[in-house]
Amino acid sequence: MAPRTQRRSVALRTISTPLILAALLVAFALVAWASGSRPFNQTVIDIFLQVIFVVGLYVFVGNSGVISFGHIAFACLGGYVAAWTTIKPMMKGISMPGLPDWLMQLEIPFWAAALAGGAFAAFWALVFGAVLMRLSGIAASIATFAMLAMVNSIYSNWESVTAATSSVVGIPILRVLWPYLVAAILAVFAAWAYSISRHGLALRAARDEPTAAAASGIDIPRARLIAFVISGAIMGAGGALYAHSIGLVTPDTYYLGLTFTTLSMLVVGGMSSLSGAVLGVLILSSLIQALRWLEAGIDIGTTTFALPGGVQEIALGVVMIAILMFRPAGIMGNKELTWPTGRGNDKPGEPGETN
Amino acid sequence: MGSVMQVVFDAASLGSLYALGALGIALIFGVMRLVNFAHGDVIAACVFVLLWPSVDAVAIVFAGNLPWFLLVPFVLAMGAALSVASEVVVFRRFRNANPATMMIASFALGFVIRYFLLMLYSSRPKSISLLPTLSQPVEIMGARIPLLQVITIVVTIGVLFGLTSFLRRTRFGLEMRAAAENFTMARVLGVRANRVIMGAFALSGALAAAIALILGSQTGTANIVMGANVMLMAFIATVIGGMGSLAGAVIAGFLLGAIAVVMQVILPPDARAFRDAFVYGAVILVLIFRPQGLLTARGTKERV
Amino acid sequence: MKRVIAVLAASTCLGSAAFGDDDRIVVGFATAETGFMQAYDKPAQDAAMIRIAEINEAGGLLGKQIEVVNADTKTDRAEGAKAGLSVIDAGADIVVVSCDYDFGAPAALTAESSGLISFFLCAESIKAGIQGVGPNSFSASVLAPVQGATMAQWAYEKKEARSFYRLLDTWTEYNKGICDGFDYMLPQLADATLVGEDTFLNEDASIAAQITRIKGLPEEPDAIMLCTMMPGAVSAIKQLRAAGINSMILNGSGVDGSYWLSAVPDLSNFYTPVQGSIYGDDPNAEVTAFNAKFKEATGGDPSTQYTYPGYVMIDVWAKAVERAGTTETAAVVAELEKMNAEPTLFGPRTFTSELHHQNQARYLIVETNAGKPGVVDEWTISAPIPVADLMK
Amino acid sequence: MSDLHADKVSVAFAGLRALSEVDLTVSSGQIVGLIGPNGAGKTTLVNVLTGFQTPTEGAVTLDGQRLSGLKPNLLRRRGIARTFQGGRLFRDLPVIDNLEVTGVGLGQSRRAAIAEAEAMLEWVGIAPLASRIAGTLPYTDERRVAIGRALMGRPKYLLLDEPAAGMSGQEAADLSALIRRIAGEMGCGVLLIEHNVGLVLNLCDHIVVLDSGAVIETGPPAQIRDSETVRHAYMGTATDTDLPVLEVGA
Repeated sequence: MAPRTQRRSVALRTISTPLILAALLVAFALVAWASGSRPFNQTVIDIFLQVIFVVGLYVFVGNSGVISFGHIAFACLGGYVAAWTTIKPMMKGISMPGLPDWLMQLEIPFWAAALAGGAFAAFWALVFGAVLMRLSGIAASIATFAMLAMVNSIYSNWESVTAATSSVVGIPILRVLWPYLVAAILAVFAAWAYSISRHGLALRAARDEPTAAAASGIDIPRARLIAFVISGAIMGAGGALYAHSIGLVTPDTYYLGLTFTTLSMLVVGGMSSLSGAVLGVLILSSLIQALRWLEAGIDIGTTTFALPGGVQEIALGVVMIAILMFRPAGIMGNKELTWPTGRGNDKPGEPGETN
Repeated sequence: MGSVMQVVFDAASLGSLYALGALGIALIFGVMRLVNFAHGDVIAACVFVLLWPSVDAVAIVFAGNLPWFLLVPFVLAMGAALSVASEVVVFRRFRNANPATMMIASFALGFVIRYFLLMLYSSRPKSISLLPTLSQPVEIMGARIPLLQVITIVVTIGVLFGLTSFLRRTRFGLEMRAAAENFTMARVLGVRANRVIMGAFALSGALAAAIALILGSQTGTANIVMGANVMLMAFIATVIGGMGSLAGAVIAGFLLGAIAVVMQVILPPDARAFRDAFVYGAVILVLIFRPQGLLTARGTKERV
Repeated sequence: MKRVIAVLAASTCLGSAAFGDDDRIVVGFATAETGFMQAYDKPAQDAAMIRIAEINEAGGLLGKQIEVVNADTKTDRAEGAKAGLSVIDAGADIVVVSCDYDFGAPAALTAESSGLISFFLCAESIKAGIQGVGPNSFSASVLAPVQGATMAQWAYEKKEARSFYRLLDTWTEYNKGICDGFDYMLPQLADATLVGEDTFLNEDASIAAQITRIKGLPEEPDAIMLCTMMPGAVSAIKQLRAAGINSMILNGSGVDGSYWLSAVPDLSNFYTPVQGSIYGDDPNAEVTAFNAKFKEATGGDPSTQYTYPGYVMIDVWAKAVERAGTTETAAVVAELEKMNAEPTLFGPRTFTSELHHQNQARYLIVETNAGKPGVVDEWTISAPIPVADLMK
Repeated sequence: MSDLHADKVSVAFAGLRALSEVDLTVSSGQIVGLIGPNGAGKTTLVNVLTGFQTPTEGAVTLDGQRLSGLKPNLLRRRGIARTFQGGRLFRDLPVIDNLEVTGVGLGQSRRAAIAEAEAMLEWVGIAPLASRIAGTLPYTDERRVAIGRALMGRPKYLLLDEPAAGMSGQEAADLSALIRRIAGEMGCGVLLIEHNVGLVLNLCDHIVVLDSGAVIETGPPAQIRDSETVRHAYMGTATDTDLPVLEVGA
């Protein structure tokens, strides 16, 4: 019995997963840096933003098992916080005259806007979550979608504060790769830390066996709410950074398109695995990029080979279906990436360990 | 009196559209536990079969020129065929997958259909003149309403009655109802799973085609994203109706249509733009108070 | 941190390499080659290519041939930013961006931050210019409010319309712009009244409730100001007529074209402002000649008036470059801002240091009668819409 | 003396009465048996006592305090634990984590929960299984894990839903010993639902017999053993009852 009491702490046993994932992200960043191409750099920035979104989504969806169609609403909230807090006061006065005075005068750096975006989104996640987390299954999914649609409808029409459907420009553009890399790595570590926390463990137990979890003293709505707020914060920060990556926000950017992209990446990667969330982004994004290059045309010898327009999307859809056919639980299933020699094959469903 | 009747007709015709959509979603959900996101794209595809593939701004009419008694069955058959094909090619391989996986697979399939249409027809919305005689106003009980609205309502009621008696009276319908309630049990009892599922897909596809015909003649437009909105509303109706309950889906569809129309009527001008926020707020309220849906399908509540 | 600086330095070097290249003049198109914006971008871009070909045939610009580089925005904002960077890295001297403000802005912002001129192919929001993207950004089209104001004043003066109904599709900024112009003009028309207003959404499957409200009026309004765009416009028009409402319908330029008229057979009493006529009846014969040239180059007639701004854009930019004697941004912008009623094939164009857009323009009025569109009149609003009113 | 009490509890499902005016009391350190034929309403009563089912009429009280209406997780925090017929272990998690989940569910940190879980596995006698994935365990071990999980945080009451189903005589005897220790060493009040009537008669201080949702007999084992009512209503024939009694008694 002696070895039992000397188990390494959960954090030590599972730390390899976020480290490997961070290393992967760093590798992507170095490739982009080495290439020196600005469009490619921007592509990798996009990938990092997707990583933030999908990891944020994973925190809730992966641990609770409840599919959320609503998380992009938090990205929207965060994106507009970036607009409210970083655009020059004069420009804000023109595009969003209804802002309160203190906000109108505010001009903060991008990282502070990301934090504020995360906090604002977390606050609304708490408000919405307090109502929605009592629901389960598909009713919960639809309720989260209704939340997204509500946020979208409000932001698309609240002329004086969000400039309605019009693009709000003037957000300082940040075209350097590293802040996005840092943010993506932070998101990965935040998700990992949540997963191994007691709240994460309780929520995963409730996901697999809700009845027994309730009989174990777990307050399921509360456990879900905690995950909802944390993932809302990550999405909010990601939404703010997204605004800085292209320099503008519109409600439309944060709606169905992004919702389905992020959900697809999560499910294809493996819904209940942090590694799956990150790999889903990296693999699908790389695939999309490769198809785009093909579509733009590449020279093979003297002939140019190019795919006709639309083929890229069709191919993407077909590949997604094929992956799900052969791996219905996603590329990673519920496994995590770990050191190949690592012990600890005793805890699946928890980052850092394999079955 | 006339204006009240008018609102009732407006609500009923929009509700009909959502109810038909919800029925198409609920049928497949019943037998497969699949939320079919490709449904909206099947609707769009059904409109485009009327046109000859071309990327020009002007639509080249193809089947759209047929007389109505050929055109309607043709479109219904195309919808059913496309839907069944999606079952055979894709969904059959997902019978044992979890709902999230199926949902994303259906979304990916919808994506493929949409971009296939884009390749053939371009993304530019095209105008079509579908059943133009329906665009005439008629007078009913003091309300002057477009003939199409009346036909939409009548068709929906007809479809509901037809489907009900089909499910009640025929052996096939019985099998389908049994499967919707408890698929594993139904299989044990000898229900032919493939046949039932294909039947559900065929019916669902035909319903999508019916929506396509209504939408097409109402809006005069063929647009590759035209099914998305109805699909979303139908999906919501299916859930608040009680997943798996066909009657619930229909009732909820009508309810959603009514909420949307009534909001448009009663909200002050400044708030009207926020109509959808109110509609979705109402959806959340319904879910909070009836998380199992308006009509709970038997066997969906988990037992301890 | 050092690495961050290194990257910054590296990207700046790249940028200046592009600026320093003086042997050629490059027009960069960061426009949609796929996705739904393609339908709007391609015709305007084709028209721009025609003007570029004309200039090159006539000996080029500043004695150099104009080269073209393309990057696809895929009708996606994030891709738009990338496309902007791509054409800038390929040495573009001017970045031409998508027709729509929302979809063109990301690429225009990259141009702005690289100190380059950006030109929207046909955006009609004031933000597609100084007030939004920045001091080096222009649009080749006319502001949407001018369209709404033009139609209101013309209908009042020429058609004796007195009672107006305002039906707004809140989907886009463009739609709201049309109604803003209408709102600006209406109070200036003595004894004209707004008898009601309503909103809808472009994607609404049915606008029956909105129609019921119109029918609830004691009298059918003389004119309905319909602020919407494709594809919802067809649906709204069809449903209005199907409900038996026969008021004249006033629109923005977004509904120009005959390609959709089959959906509303025998449409009448329907009016649209256009910069030039695609129907072969433009009062300016050169427009008809351009239409022929367009057909020769692309194999089809222009399908809407949004083809024309692309031609105007290259035209005015090339003139400014010629006058400045350089493609250097500040000099070209200065020359553009000197243009006052500069004649172009599609009406005079004015740019000032306050506004890189047209707040007054000559419009042809196209009436559709029994399903046949044709030019019936031309109208220029009596005074430019003040910038302050445009910024509301 | 503290007790868990069902006070005239009735439950109706869509007009059907699953329980009618059932009275039942479990006190600290006491082992109460709940027996009755299939469909008698035993599990429904456990569900009522643990918050999974709200009684249509009547109430559940703990030391005189009314509990009905509270959610299961709150009742668990008040010290009322249960096991399930189907086991309902967290199948993908290792055994130790199954226990740990209850620890964190009760508000412990993971570190504290792991420490208690390890001690608890030792106490229940299944420490070597700690790293096994719960879903791969044999039947008997599953029951012990479930009991261990329910004992985390030292509940005041433990409701066991058919813990001995499918066990051999020896296994059932080991289980009996464990249940005695739970009542004796932990001072936990135990409510035992069991089909193995012999085990119940042998182990319990007090027995309640349910039939068709109503209490038909209650009293010490000797009284139940001799009750004609029970014999008649519950077993149908006398011979069936004797078998298990003899088996365990031997």
